[in-house]
Amino acid sequence: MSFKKILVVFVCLAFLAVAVSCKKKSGETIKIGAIFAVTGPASFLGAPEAKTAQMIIDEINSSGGVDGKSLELIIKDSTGSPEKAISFAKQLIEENKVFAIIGPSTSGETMKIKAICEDGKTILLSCAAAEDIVNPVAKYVFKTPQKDSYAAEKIFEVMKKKGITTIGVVASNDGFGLAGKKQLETIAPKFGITILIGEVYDKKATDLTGVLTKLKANNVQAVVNWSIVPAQSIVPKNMKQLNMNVPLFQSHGFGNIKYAREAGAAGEGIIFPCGRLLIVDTLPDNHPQKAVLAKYKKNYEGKYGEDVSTFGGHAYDAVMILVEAIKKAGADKEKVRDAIESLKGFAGTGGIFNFSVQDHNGLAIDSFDMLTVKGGKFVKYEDK
Amino acid sequence: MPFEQLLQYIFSGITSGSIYAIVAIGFNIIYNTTGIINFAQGEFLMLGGMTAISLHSFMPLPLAILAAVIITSAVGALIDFIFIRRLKSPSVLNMVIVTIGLSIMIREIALHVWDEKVRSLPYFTGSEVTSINIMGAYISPQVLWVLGVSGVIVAFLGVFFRFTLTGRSMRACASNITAARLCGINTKNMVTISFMLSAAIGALAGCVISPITQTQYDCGTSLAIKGFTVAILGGLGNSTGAVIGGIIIGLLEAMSISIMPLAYKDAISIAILLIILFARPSGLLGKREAAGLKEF
Amino acid sequence: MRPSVYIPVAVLTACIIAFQIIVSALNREFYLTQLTMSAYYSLVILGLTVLMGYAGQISLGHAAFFAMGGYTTAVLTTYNLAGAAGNPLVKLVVGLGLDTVSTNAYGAQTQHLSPWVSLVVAVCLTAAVAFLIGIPILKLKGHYLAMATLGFGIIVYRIVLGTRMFGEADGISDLPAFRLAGGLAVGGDPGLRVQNYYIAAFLLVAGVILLTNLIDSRPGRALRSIHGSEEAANAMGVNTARYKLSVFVLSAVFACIAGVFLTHFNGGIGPSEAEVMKSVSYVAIVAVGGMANLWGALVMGVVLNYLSLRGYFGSYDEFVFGCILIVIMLFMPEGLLIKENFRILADTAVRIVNKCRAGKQE
Amino acid sequence: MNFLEVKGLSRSFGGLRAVQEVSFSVEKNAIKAIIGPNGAGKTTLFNLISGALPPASGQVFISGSPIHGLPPHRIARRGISRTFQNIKLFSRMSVLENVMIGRHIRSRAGFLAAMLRLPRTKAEEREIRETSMDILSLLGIGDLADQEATSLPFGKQRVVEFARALATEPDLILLDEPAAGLNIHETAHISEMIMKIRRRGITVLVIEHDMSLVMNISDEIVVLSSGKKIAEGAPAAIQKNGEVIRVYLGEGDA
Repeated sequence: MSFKKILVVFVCLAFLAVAVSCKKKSGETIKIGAIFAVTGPASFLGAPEAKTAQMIIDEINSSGGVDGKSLELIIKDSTGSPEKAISFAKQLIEENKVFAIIGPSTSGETMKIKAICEDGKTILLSCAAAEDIVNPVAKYVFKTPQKDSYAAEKIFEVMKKKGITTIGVVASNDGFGLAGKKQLETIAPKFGITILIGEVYDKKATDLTGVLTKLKANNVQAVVNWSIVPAQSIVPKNMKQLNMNVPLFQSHGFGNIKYAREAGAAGEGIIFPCGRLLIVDTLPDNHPQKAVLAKYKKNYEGKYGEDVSTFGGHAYDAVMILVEAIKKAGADKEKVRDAIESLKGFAGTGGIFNFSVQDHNGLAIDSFDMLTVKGGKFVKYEDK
Repeated sequence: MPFEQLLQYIFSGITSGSIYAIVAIGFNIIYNTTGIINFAQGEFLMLGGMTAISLHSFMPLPLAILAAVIITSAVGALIDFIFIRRLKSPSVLNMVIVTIGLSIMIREIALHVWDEKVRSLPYFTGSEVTSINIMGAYISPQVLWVLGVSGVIVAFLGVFFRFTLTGRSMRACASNITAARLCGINTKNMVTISFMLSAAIGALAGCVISPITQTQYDCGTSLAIKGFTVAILGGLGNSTGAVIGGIIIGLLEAMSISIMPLAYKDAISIAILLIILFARPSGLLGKREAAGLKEF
Repeated sequence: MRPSVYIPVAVLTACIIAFQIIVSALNREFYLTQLTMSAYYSLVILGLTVLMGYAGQISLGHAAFFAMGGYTTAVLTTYNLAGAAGNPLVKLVVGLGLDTVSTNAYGAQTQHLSPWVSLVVAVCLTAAVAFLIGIPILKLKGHYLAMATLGFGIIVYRIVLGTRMFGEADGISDLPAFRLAGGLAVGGDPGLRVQNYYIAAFLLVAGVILLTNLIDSRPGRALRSIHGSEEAANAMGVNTARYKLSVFVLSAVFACIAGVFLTHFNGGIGPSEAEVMKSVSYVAIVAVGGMANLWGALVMGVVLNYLSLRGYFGSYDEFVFGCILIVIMLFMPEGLLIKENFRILADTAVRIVNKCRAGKQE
Repeated sequence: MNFLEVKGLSRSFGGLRAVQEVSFSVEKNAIKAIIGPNGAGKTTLFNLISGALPPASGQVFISGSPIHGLPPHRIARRGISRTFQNIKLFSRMSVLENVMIGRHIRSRAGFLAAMLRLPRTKAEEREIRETSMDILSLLGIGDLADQEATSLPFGKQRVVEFARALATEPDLILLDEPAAGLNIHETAHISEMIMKIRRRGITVLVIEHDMSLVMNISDEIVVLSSGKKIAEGAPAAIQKNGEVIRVYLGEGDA
């Protein structure tokens, strides 16, 4: 019988300890929740996003917070798994009673907590790109990354000018890759371009010579690779090694100089749509985004000693939009939501945000520029 | 299908096949002396690649690779010393669980030591764009390095196991550990050496493939699963079988791309694994009875 | 019901109710959310404990069965029947009144298959797959069995990740609530939190009672004899192949039921539910609970899942499970919550008390 | 009428022909011993009869109906039970639970019935428990019921294996070297138990090296040497059989 009594004590103790352990926070602070995939398969998205968010919040707090109120950032690492994102979202909304949530990093996680944030009447500023985050429009749900369809259109515009009509598309089998491939397939006919071969590879793929040989055999005039994973530097290398000298287009997922450096000489001439963050120093001074981009790049690279990336930029925009709205409407959730929805001409790293009741993304096609790699650097792509 | 394209697929198949074969050989070395399937074998490749990349920033490439191999093999010895040796007459369940726990721990430590970024060693000869034309098929010189190093490793192991004393005593442990003990072989050291050897060849393989496949903290797991499939196809414990099995699975995967969508490539090697396990667990060259009896 | 069952059950029920009352009093009802999720995950672990701990058959692919349950109900209940009125099957379903109407998060009315039907379909599908895949797999032993179940898990993960019907990488979202009888409903909306907590607790307690009865009965003994010595069990007339298959299917059905209910509670499911690492964490929890120890596995399942879901491990989540695997297997192969450890605990407690008493007397 | 008939059983492992064309029969309720030097194929013959090893050729009949080729659990249901040369008790289970497994083929509760603990399951459980306890007390080890079977001393483990085999209420019991590793008293205890079994109408087929035990309990003896049957008959005849002596004691100098 003694064993049973001890089991009882043990079980009750465990539960009570958990109940009591919740630290009660008070004082005049605005709590902001953040769900990023800091580790796990999507860590190259979540890690820069978390670092950026923490950096900005510290900066704001050190300069007196927002009209006197300090911001408290609660970052949860969802490791990119939806069930954790759900658990954390509920925790942030019901328990920490956060003012708003930044993130998550992946579309899969965002879709899972979209309804939760809507019910909980908590503002969600997602850093994931999928269109169906803001379509159908949910009152409290916004997203900062540009639309995939704009990126596809920009690519097709350049192809049309270069007279390319038959292309091959390869994409990674994660949310980003598949969403991009879908957009390419729907928009291609509008530009009179046919996709001869569309293939999906595993996000951990390390050797793509096989599928590129298949593309080469069908003598495609150009290759489009849509992914954020390391494959972005493997595809160009494999293409050069297979002696495929057709242009390679990549998605706005290529927006990190590290991938260009990894691709090395094979990266020369890759064309891809991207925000202006990576070519900030070549922007004319009067460009509305110049100040924001320069400041973010300088602070981020100064603090963390690693290259800035557009993924981090999405988190930067999310936090700054929220802060901007709080400055305008004070610390009231409903008013801040309306303020975001009516925010116009806000210069973020992703582009100029013009939100509206129907458009919870606020970015137009002009938020993208076509960039290319020359001498290992990102430069603006000029149509020859 | 034109010859060049076929040759291209064959090269791609042989390259990935030889990588899987080396991982499988790593499995066999440890399996032979300890009966343990080391699920953390993939992590040795990752550790080798990562260490070499870090060292390469302040020492020349060949030295960095050599140092990485030595360090990883020391890690192998450490693993045996701290963990495997403490296992008191482990059941299969314990062995499987401990090695899985090891692979997770090594992966997570690597994540917090090197962070999640992707890295790679520079190409041994030429650069990312150099490619050699062999009868119409274009391949990167690094592919020849991979094939060469794999060949060297297999040859070295052949010599080591046949002509050196330690090699023979390791084979003695493989066939009958109690008899080996009776002949005065210190089986405990043999187990440590087998871990060191398996870690060393894993690290070397990790370095030579790094330019092609790039190295990330979690690139070990998928390699381990492919390596295990090859080890079983070739016959658990039989290294020549592993090389043949590796080439077969590499070619099958490469050829499958030409006829099926790419998405099914990985499903093929898993399907092969299941078919072998159901039809002939002893694999191609494995001894039928040995596989059956070794149900420990 | 024998005392050795209803005492722990009574204790567990008391804890469940007590915890809910305390938490509601301190208005921290949000803890119940993570506890409900942990209870469903513990259901999977209970099934796995019988398969691995008692019958001695390792499975590194049980997350696949959980995902099968979750995805079946997700696909069936998010299929809008109104849109496909012409389809004969839909006519049959509507004709038999197997459909229900619920309002989704955006206030729109959706007509969909009743979750009860998708539960039955999920269980039958999972049982059939477990049966078919079990026949060849369970002929294998040791490493081969571990690898075969791992391979099976990866194939399910690839299918779930690769097919458009399962929403590919984003999985399926916006599931309707699972309306049980009498106004009870399994769903994500905060108002239903206490209800959901008790539904999950009920399933868990029912599961543990059924399995405890099984263990201490003729088939239960036959399973344990297979773990002891398969050859001897066979010689004594136990059809070991059929018993291993039955316990494999039983544990798969437990995982499937947990999958169905948790997917409705979460309102969605993603491919990460079928990942290898998920199956490995189930095995870790079974190991730490004490291989052949249902109650240990239950307590550890709830506690570890709760801590992991609340993010206490932060970005060291996988690292913690990795350490658990190693530490338990090296130092306590019999697991944490077993009688010896309690006896040690009790002895040390008694010794300390005596020391204090001795101290006071001087 | 012959209860057990073995006709032309043979089996080989690779080159080694372990059992070659062995035929013999055993009357109902008789005690028949199989003897022969090490490696004569005695245990292989046992495994062929009990279904543990499928025979390469030859047949086995139990009161006329064939059982060769059936899996062990089906042969057990036909009333044949056995013990093992290297004891195979169920680890992590008590002595009583080990014997209760013997009752497995004499009871019916399935997974569902067990999980729901239906009244008839509870009744059957009680019956299994009682019969097993009776068998334990019959063999004098009732007091060890709750101890872990595999932690008992060697001799006691043999008796538990005996009890487990008995629990299946067999018509024929195959004993594989029951007296191996036992001292004089334990061997006497074993032979007494074999007599008790015979009195319960059970036919016994036993492999044994202990000649004194074999000679005083067996009605007939079969002698195997390198896979072939070289002699069969009453103990007295076997003792004088020249072939048997040659095989056992080797060629005399004369």
